Amino acid sequence: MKKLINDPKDVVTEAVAGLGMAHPDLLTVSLDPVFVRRASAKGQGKVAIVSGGGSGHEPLHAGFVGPGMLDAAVPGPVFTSPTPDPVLAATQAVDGGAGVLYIVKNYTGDVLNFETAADLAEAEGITVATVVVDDDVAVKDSLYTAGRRGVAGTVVVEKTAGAAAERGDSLEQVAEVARRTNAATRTMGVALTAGVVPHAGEPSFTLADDEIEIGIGIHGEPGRERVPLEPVDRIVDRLLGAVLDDLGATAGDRVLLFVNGMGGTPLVELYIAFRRAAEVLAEAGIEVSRSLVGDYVTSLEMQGMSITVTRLDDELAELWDAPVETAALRHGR
Amino acid sequence: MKKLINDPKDVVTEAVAGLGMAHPDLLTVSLDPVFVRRASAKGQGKVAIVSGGGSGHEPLHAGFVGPGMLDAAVPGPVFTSPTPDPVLAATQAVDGGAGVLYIVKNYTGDVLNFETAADLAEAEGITVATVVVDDDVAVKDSLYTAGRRGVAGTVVVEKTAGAAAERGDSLEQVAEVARRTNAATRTMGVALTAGVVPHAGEPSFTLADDEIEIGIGIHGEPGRERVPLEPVDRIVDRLLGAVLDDLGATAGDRVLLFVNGMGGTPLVELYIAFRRAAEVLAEAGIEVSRSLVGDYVTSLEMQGMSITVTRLDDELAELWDAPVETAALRHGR
Amino acid sequence: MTLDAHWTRAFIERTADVVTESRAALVELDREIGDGDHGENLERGFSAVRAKLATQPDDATPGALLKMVATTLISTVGGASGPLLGTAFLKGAGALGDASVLDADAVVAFLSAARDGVVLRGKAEVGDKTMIDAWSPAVEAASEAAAGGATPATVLRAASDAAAAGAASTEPLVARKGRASYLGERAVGHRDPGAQSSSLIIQAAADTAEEA
Amino acid sequence: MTLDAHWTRAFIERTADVVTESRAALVELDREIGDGDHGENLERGFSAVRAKLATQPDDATPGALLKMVATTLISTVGGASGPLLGTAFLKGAGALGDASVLDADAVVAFLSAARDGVVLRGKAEVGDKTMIDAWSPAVEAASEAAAGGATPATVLRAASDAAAAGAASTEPLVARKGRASYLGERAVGHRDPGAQSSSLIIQAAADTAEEA
Ligand SMILES: Nc1ncnc2c1ncn2[C@@H]1O[C@H](COP(=O)(O)OP(=O)(O)O)[C@@H](O)[C@H]1O
Ligand SMILES: Nc1ncnc2c1ncn2[C@@H]1O[C@H](COP(=O)(O)OP(=O)(O)O)[C@@H](O)[C@H]1O
Ligand SMILES: [Mg+2]
Ligand SMILES: [Mg+2]
Ligand SMILES: [Mg+2]
Ligand SMILES: [Mg+2]
Repeated sequence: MKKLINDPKDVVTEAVAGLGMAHPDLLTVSLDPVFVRRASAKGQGKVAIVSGGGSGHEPLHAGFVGPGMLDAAVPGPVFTSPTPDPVLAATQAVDGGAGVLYIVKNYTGDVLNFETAADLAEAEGITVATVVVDDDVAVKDSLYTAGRRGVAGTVVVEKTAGAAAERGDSLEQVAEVARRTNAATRTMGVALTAGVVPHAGEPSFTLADDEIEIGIGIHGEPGRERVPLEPVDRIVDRLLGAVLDDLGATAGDRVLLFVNGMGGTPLVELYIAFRRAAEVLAEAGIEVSRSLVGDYVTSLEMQGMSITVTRLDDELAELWDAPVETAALRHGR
Repeated sequence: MKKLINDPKDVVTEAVAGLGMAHPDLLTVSLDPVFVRRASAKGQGKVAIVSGGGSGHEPLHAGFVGPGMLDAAVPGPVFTSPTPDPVLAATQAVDGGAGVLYIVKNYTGDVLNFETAADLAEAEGITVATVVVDDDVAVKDSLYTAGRRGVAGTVVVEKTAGAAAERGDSLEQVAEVARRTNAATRTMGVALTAGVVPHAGEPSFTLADDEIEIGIGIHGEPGRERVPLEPVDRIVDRLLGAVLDDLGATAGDRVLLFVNGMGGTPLVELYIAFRRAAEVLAEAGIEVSRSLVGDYVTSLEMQGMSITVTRLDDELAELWDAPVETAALRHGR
Repeated sequence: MTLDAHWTRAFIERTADVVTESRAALVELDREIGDGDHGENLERGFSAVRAKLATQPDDATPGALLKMVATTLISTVGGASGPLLGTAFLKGAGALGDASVLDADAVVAFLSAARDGVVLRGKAEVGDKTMIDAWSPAVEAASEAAAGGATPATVLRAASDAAAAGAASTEPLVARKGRASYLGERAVGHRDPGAQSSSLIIQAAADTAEEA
Repeated sequence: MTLDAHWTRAFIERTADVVTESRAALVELDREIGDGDHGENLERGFSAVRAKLATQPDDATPGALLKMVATTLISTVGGASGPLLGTAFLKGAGALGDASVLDADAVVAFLSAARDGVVLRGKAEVGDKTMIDAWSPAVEAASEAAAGGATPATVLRAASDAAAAGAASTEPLVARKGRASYLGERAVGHRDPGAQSSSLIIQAAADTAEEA
């Protein structure tokens, strides 16, 4: 295992400490329990948004804390949901009296731990609503799985919900925006190589030199199938085909197209993939009216990418465009 | 070789096409010859800034085209300087009558090709000034090398020069800001693994499983020494020690601290490194007054990082803070 | 050994030891069909439990000690197993009330409440390839043994043997809950890490009960 | 063969063929002490040259044809070798003026101007482990042969042999220019890719001259 780390046990706390040192204008970090919150005073009367989950997906979630997006993020150990305690502490730190929205990716651990945190917060008199993100079409949503996973679409949900909270929506309204965004969002990913969890020291899975995993999850969970390596245009066709099918996108739709890197793939490759995806959408008569390309929801140093499509209506487009100022996403003036 | 590409020959044009499709509001791309320019009309009377070099270092340079930074970027083939023709075409496309500054990384190929382009542009009546960036302290600047290489510090030079051009400085003044920024900037890098050039198909160099290369260049050129893998705190101490020595930084200095990922290293590791670097600077009485963390000057999927320090005076700090809106760097309001 | 507070402390300590010894093996099982952190998660939890055990009042009842295990696991393990195992201990401890010594029926009540707690939170059934596949057979074997008049130690041994068999029984299964459910057929041939660790915990209880 | 425009075309075509054949070997040399693109760069350049050759007027002089090579290399190769080899051909072509046939002195003038062009742009000296280590001995051997009254073809053969020896002589050297200069002692034992390709170009000239 080759990594720029010290002791594997200190990866999360040292990285969070570094994050705080790098962005003192944006963020304040707590190291015990571990959570990250906006540096600015909490907005009295503003709905606060808290997200979190296992580490190893950076910049998700802490990179999205700041005006226009999250109020706090709770990074767990690498690939492991945080416990309820830091979630509760973050909740108390950012609650401004208007309630707190939890944005939770659909993994058993995240769902259960945030559920407990919500119980504890309610016991302290804080109103909590929870929206579970499950955009990964690689998993068939059925009785026989834990349901679809939450992956890159989480960024879109955090952005639109963050903008809704910033403009003064109520907790119920912000939750509704988050749910609506999730319902309009689908993602599918591919892996070329596996990431290495620091405390495990070995790759999470093994692929042959000429093999790729279509439908990979962001913890290296397997997907739909292993196929031989093929030109990226064919890979994009597979991922985007599944995404559009599931979303039921049709000619005339306006969408956000988001090509997300898994951590170890160079940006130049993501733009090559974006090109193909944009071409396919153009042929289908679907308008790419917003776009995002880069490493936003990663899986350590995994090589691979995911493609996310969100169907936009006027309101979602406006919420996407609203100003945001975080370590990892900034736009609007 | 596992990459998300089609034919290796098409990597650059397809990626540039994708870049243009992803950021139509910011960029306009030309595919023959290959260059990228701002989408906005050229600023009459504004000094234009053109940079470029081999591809494989994304987001450098095309990711920095936009208001507040570059007017055009000229991406060559992977790791190969562009020829004079596209540089000339880009120069003609963005010249607004106030002259054009070339920002060139110090590699023989880049220097020679931009030199020829400048001759051709001057022959067309366009005034060109050139600033060569050479921030890499790994290379001893002596008669016996091609001189220090231009690496991550290029981003800082492009940012401050871009801000100077935007506020209306003359060509000579913009060039002076660029030269002054370069003189105040030092970088050193480390590699854990090598990148794979698409048309070569094999890693550019080989490191043993427990070996790292201290002082790596951004094309995989070797550095000062190969040492056994060690904790990142020790690696940071080596890189930062060399940087501060060469810069002659002393207590009371104010600096920009920039931890740059080489492409294949997860963000979480960069923040761990930032933490140590900030601690070392604090102990030395040097104030980290600005910071940047992320993949800005990469070497394909190389795992590794570089540390850059720029000594700031009030003017450079102000130019760094000035608004910028590009695909890869945005700030200011 | 009488199943009193002294036993409870020994059981907790032995569990912590077993988890430390099994850390790598559990990581490996989880790497195969999950995300490779189960051993790490449990070790983090039981190290915290070990540290807290030293600070418990001398007169703490078995129920109080096991409740401490529950809350500590909930606050330190994270992942899916933290809330699930934590709830198991929380409900199990609740079933013991203030009892200072556990008889055979109390052992059954503990195991049964623990299992129900996991089902309540995780909604898994037997055969879903989860820790339930260890807890459920353990509860059944314990009930049967207790009904036949066995000693508490014998009841725990029956539970432990059944849990071990239950953990082994997950190998041919396709998972329907948790992370392994994403693997479909590819989970076949691998043992569920949570079933394995639950079996180790129940085994630690039985081993401790058999000590002098 | 007389060194006329016909020879010039054959020389250019053979060079393009040789570069294609040697692409992988040149990439490999450059991967060892540079950035692994030299073969790719030259192939891109000489493919463009080959395409342009077909469109040259029938009455193009050797100088005009070689100038086309120069400008095409400058506009298509990039990297360090593009401007350097391009300048070599540009200055070499200039030394030929309007001559329709090259005699021995013209061959020397071509090689000598080419070498001087590389030095002008790249500032390298013999022993710096660059393409100069092929061009310089070639110029010297050609001058010597021409002074001794050799035919143009023999002059080119002398130049070619010397360039090959010069390319080989770069192996034990530490580089002082170009990318390989960053390697220090580690460049020792590897042949400079630019010296090798320059030697192949001069060899193509000699081989073509010896043809019927
Ligand atoms: N819904 C569920 N019900 C019961 N047990 C479950 C459920 N989901 C997961 N588990 C158990 O949790 C174990 C995984 O725990 P762990 O690896 O610590 O958490 P995570 O899956 O979050 O990484 C699985 O092996 C399985 O036994
Ligand atoms: N200053 C110089 N003078 C002469 N030749 C040089 C100089 N710098 C580099 N070269 C030659 O260029 C060759 C490398 O060319 P190439 O790989 O195409 O370009 P790059 O180094 O830009 O990747 C070297 O092997 C060397 O022979
Ligand atoms: Mg986990
Ligand atoms: Mg090159
Ligand atoms: Mg796990
Ligand atoms: Mg090269």
